[in-house]
Amino acid sequence: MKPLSRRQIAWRAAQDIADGSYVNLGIGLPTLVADFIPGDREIVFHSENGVLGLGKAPAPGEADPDLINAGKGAASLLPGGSFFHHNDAFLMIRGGHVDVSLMGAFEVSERGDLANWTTDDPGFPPGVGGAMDLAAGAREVRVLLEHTTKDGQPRLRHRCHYPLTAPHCVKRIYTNLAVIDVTAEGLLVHEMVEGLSLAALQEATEPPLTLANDWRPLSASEV
Amino acid sequence: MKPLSRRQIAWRAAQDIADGSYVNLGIGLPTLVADFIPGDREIVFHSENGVLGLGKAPAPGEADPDLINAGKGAASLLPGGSFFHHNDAFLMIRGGHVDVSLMGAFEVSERGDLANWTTDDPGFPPGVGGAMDLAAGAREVRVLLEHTTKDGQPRLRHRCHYPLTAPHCVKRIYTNLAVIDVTAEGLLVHEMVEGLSLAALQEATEPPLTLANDWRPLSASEV
Amino acid sequence: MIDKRVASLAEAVAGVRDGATILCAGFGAVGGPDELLDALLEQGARDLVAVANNAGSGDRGLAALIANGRVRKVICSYPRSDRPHAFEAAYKAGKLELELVPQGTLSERMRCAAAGLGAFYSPVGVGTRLAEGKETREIDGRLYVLEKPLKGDVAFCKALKADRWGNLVYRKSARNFNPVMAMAADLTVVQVKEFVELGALDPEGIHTPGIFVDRVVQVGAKP
Amino acid sequence: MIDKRVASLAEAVAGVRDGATILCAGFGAVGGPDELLDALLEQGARDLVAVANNAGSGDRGLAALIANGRVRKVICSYPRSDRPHAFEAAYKAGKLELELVPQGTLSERMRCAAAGLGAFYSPVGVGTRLAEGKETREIDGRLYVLEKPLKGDVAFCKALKADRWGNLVYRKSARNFNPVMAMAADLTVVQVKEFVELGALDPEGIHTPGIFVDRVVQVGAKP
Repeated sequence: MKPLSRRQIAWRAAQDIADGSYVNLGIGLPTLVADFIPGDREIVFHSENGVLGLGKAPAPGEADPDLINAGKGAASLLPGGSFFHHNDAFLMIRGGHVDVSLMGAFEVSERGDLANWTTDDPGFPPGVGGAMDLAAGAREVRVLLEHTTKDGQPRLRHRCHYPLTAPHCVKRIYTNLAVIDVTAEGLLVHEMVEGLSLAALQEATEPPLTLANDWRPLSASEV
Repeated sequence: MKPLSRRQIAWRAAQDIADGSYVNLGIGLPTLVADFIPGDREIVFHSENGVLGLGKAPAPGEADPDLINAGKGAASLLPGGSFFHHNDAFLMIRGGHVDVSLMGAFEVSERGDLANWTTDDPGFPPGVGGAMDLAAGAREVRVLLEHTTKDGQPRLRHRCHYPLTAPHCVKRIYTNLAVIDVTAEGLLVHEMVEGLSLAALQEATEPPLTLANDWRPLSASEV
Repeated sequence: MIDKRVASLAEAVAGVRDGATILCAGFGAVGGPDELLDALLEQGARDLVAVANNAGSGDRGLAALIANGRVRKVICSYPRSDRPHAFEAAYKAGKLELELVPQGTLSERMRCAAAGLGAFYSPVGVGTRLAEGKETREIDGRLYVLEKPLKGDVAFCKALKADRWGNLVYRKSARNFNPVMAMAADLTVVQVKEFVELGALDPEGIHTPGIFVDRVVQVGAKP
Repeated sequence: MIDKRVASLAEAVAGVRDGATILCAGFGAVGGPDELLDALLEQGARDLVAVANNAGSGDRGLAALIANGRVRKVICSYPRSDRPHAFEAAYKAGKLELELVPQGTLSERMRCAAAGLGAFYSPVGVGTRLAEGKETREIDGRLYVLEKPLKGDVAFCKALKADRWGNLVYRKSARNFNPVMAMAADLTVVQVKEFVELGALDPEGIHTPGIFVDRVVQVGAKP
């Protein structure tokens, strides 16, 4: 049994992005997704600081200080891209114009509650950024996360223990072990890494899992 | 006693527009005000269809079909003017960014209620346009109207008989007989046409008038 | 690949259902999608609710839809603009329902829908007939009326130029309601004078980013 | 004549009072009015409430105001961005109040103030800690939280170019919060890289019309 690497989780999520989608990538792991979009698909990446049509990170020395992404990294613009102000950027998010929001997560509950903005560390003043807007507003929220914490505790929980970003918003979950949908009947496993049993996956997951009839092995490119 | 002509009412209202003001001119009589702004003042005219910096009407044959004012007449744009969409146009109005709204009126009440959008003619489906937005939103509302109706009834009333555009919004009233402010103490006459007594003006006005200590004759250019 | 260009007006208006709420951009005769609305007449949809600033002008576009009995209700600020005979005839015959909305409120209600908000409190209309039956509320000493979002099933817009991503630019005051309507419908269809290559529009000056646009069709170009 | 240009940073920040709410544009290190905020430190205003996306970065601008004890409270979405040591020190010392607002809600609350609206219902934050104590309401089957307008006494912005009317254009993603903040304050002060002649900016491409702007000052130009 070989769990996916972080880059492979991103690769797997990228395969599900439909041609022509408008997509917002969260900071961290989701940002990697841009690198793995199949070449025959045209995706428009949205950034909450007022950009549609983000391209690849510029080569060193070619960065424009006025062109950054939401993670504050240097960015580029594709032909067809546009700039607008923060209010329009969030109108696009809240109004459901952004098709997919890919976000990281600390925890996801069995009903799709998302916790990804604060761990309540007392020494760490919290920030929320655009997480709540994206979670509540995007047409579809998909999260990428390690299946368990560093000390082996499940991140898919009956109820989130960390403060919520938004209730009942996550549709699909990509982990290093599985691809799981949040459905009205609970968590439905579509893909598991080869060699992993449902029982073993359940062991690493708090709420009950159901295996989809058409489940298949989770395989990812060597990226 | 010589009442002002309609053009003279507009002239008089124009004299009160401070240099540098952002001004919206209503359809009809207020539109004439643009012609009488003293030459040493720079005024930015706002139009609710998304224009700041309206200039003079274009010469015949030079009209651009894509450039009209709120009255749907051909317009021009001054250097420094800008185009924007309807939503921003009304944000400017409702948010108090437009300094002065000059409007026509059927009636004004003693507390500054404005009625200028419908006379409830049963054969005449009503329209409201931007009148309510301007009346409720502009920083200062000033109205231009004939002091009485064609059959001599006062247009300045205890209460408006026609449906209201907005309550308690009119600050200053220009008529063919007087310049009157709406104050917490009622209607205060600042100017009357020469030869008119306060008693005679009161005769043509329903609510009680007070004469300002520094009142002066209302004189208008021959325009 | 993203290509929102369609080859014909018939294709542009395909799929509009009976009973649909259609947002019709334009202000007076400027910036309105007459050719699209003429094509909608051909297409045959009926029982429509039309949202527009004016209730049609002359004998084409929205006026033709009304004259042909396709429109059940008009939501507008000023029904009788230029040559409103189609509206007047249908209205007087009791065949057309009219919902009158202040112009800025009309625009803001569509933005509210576009922005994914549930409702807003506006000072416009308070104390008038147009606020009757609506919730009012005092906030920080001022009265406001609760206004609900107004969303279209389809928006019909007109722009100067578009690229294959659906990015739009307008010309002068023909912009008017187009950007807000383009954002506020499930399906946004735009007639343009000219198609340009992707990347030809200045990303700093795109008035409507393509994320809001579904179909663009060229009208009136030289063959 | 309208001339919003001022000759010095000191003149640009003159009159800001103790206790003022200041809107500070920018996102991370991009598009922020550092020179104006440095001048405000010189000017001496204290007990400030600062509204910004991030609570200062490095040792200048908002960070310097915080480090010097001039800021009583920060309203922001993500306090700890790049080099947040000034914020962290003041926050941990209990000298700085923090109001955390989702990024899109922050922007929308300022637009609400700019647009003269009383409040709005947003789906963002519902069911989370950041909605605690706020009114919630179900509208058409979805829960919303009531959000109030957020208005500045002063907005500090940064643009690329301005003319003497205060019309502004920004560059790339440096636009971000600038347009919404410029609209949402009683006094809007903008630092620009370049002054241009009236009429030099394309009226189709002005990002912030001068109606929202009170003072513009040139910063960092060659002498």
